[in-house]
Amino acid sequence: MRKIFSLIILIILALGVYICISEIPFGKPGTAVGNYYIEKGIEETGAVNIVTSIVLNYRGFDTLGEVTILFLASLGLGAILATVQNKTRGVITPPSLILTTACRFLFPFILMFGAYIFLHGHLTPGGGFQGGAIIASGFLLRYLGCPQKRIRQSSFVAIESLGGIAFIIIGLLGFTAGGFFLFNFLPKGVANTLLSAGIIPLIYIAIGLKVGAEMAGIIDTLIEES
Amino acid sequence: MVNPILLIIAPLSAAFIIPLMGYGLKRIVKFIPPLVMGFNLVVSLSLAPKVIKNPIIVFLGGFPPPFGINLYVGPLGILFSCVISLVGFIVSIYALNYIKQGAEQKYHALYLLLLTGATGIVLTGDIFNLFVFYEILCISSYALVGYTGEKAGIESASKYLIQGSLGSSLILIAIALLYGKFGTLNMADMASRIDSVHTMELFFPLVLFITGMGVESAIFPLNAWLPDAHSSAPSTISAILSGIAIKIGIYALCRVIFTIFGATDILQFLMLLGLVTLLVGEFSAFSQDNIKRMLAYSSTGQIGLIVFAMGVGTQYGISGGLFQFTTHALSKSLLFLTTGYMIYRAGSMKISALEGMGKKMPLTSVAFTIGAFSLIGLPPFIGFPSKFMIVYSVLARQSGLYIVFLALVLAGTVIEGAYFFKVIQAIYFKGERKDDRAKEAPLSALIPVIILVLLIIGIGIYPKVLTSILDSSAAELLDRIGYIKEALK
Amino acid sequence: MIIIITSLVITMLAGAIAACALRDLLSAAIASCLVSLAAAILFYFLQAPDVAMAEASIGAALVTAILVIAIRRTERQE
Amino acid sequence: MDFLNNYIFYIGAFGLIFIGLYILLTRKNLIKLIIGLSIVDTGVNLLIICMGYLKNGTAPIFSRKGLNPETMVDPTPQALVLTSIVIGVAVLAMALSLAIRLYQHYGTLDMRKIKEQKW
Repeated sequence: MRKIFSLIILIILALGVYICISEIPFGKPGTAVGNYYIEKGIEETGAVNIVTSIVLNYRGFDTLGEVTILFLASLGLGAILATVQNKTRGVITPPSLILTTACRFLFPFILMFGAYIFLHGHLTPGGGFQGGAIIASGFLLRYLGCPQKRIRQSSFVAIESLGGIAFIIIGLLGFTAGGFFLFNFLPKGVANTLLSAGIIPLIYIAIGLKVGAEMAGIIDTLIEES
Repeated sequence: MVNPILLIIAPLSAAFIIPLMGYGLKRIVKFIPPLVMGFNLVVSLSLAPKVIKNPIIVFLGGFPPPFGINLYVGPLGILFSCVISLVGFIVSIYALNYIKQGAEQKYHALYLLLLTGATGIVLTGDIFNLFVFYEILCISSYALVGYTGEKAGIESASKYLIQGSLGSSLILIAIALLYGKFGTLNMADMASRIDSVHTMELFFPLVLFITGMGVESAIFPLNAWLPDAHSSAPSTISAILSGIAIKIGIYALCRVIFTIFGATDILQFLMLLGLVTLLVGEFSAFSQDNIKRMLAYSSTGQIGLIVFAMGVGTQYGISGGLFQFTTHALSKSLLFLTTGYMIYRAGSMKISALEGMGKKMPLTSVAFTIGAFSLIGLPPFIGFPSKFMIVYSVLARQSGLYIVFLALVLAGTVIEGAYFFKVIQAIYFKGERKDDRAKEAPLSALIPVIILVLLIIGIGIYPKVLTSILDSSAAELLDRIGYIKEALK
Repeated sequence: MIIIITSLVITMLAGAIAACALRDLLSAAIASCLVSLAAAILFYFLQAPDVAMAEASIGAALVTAILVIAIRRTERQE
Repeated sequence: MDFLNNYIFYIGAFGLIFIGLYILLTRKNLIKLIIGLSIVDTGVNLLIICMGYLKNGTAPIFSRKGLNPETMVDPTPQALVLTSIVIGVAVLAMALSLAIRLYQHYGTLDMRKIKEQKW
């Protein structure tokens, strides 16, 4: 009964979608807004990667909201799981020596790779979110490989808050310098070099560290006592 | 002049700072929300007179729309932002002594983030930015409903989360389809490219928007989560969710229907939807014996009334709807705040457990009665002028169908009166309390209650203070061309 | 080219159907990981390398990890 | 072939959305519902990216000289999807933490059996 009912709903939805989609051809020429970004992006923001210039400059306020949502998730997660009573720890087979050594060996390299990704966000694909996720996966590996070594939750929390505050402070500096929140007030530099694009690398460093700490914190909270 | 961006940045940065204060400044964390919300209230009030004359457009990052994100601070946005910061301020004073269980610091941070999301939604002029703030609002509501970690809270939070995120996915699909069609995300730019919604391919995104935002604003077939979520959370959270969060869904809905689509053809459908929501809410509230569930269902009914008033579609009707929004925000938070300590002292949420409270907690009981009278729409309180405006605007349409609708709305009001009188009777005229546990609420809880009572009576006696802002807000919603011109200037 | 893309889409949809049909939650989580992975490659073909990277590192790796951790803390069978 | 060229990505995107919605409508296990949500999210992301695709276009990165700006795909949807992916993972993490707590209280994740509150 339930299945038939949901199938009927889905068929109605599919009809609406078909009517809607048939008006939007696939692979059509770009839009006015998108063309403007491609033409003026380097000149106005200094970033070679146009997606980065949109994420951090043209639509930087969205990114602030996005960072807030991640912060919110880790806060909410901590609040919901905070008062979980300590269960008796199940018997975990300790990881073998090879695994532990490999994890220890790989961990700094993963961190370095993540840092590279978010430092070069304005030049190559990638950025703060991707880099942060890679850093967090490094922490995940560490938890799997050396489960007895834990990083203190409070240090994650501190990095999260500081990252968010750094983002807002950069935005407010732009406000005092140029009259607009998140204004790109630093010199744009020569395109396609590491030290270019004004505030973009600074914000990406803050976001990268923040996202890395947040995701690692989420994994840490979830994995606790399991 | 203060830049309106501070209305969003101030609570956001406070929320970021709170976790850092865990290292020794724990005592003062709870004073941050009242401080920030007081600041927001002052800023909103100081902006209001300017905004009524000319809306303020703020470019973010220095890029003009449609290339950058803009804030459109019109009378409607400022009205909502004033009410949000007022209710947020009052509820946060109440929370000073009330919130003791669970993770206290996280509660305050989540509370500030919820208000940030609400303020962001009402001020932004970009549809995707609206979606981002909408998600902030939704996720912080899920977290606040479940943050105590108790059985009922967790259960209703998970149901709320599944339905809410389904709704936001639908909104995102609608945004994607609109972007594919028009190639822009700015609401004014999008509105200037939409001529009519008669064509099917625009009708479908509109339906998706109504469904998605209907979940958050609890319009009838989508309101299953509301009674659970609002009744299982602590009273301060119920107050803020009922007083603000669901109303923001209605704001988003009105913005989409009136400003972006200009869909005046579907207004009768909206009226019908509001009417059904009202009747369902009031009838369900009538059959409850748990006071918080009763208040939650009554919120559904009031949402129905607001949607109904919005559907009238005339300037007077929309002003009435916005006035009713203010009424409900003040009265319902008053009701939840007063019941908070009554339940705490009685130890149970059953209406029968509140018998005899009138003698033990006189001030709180009187405040509860005032809130209930105001919601029903009795004269010296704020509910009277707002309900009067709605009734008058419907009569002004002079159509037989509208009169029938109005009769049903008034029948809903009668039911509302019946269940509130049931509670008032239980508080004052039934039973005797022998136990000593029931005593008056502490001062930090009485001050916000008294502020709310004064506001309710004050605006009720002199409703003209709100007239100018209500009228210009309604004009902003109806005047689509003016909005487009101002925003893309 | 179109053949590769078509087979990727088919893989992706098959992964989604498997996630719907499988009773074992752990298998369903892995199937949803497959969906994300195929979607990441499709993003690459759609000329969105940034998104492909984000989907691969967040959608495929981290989401699956936290799903598996959560399944470990609850129950495995539907 | 022409049909495939034009519609294959749309089929993939909406296929994911519909399968996800089907899971959400018919399944009762909370973790299964969460998996359904993440599948819907992926589908929506694919749809948004499709909206900005340009046939035979290149990625919107001026990594070397001589790239033609006219043949670049629209970068705006990519920025939106980056936001949307992160929102998705945040919702997912919240939902899973609720599921863990729910399991501790009730010993099951079947939403049919969890009916302490009336719907």
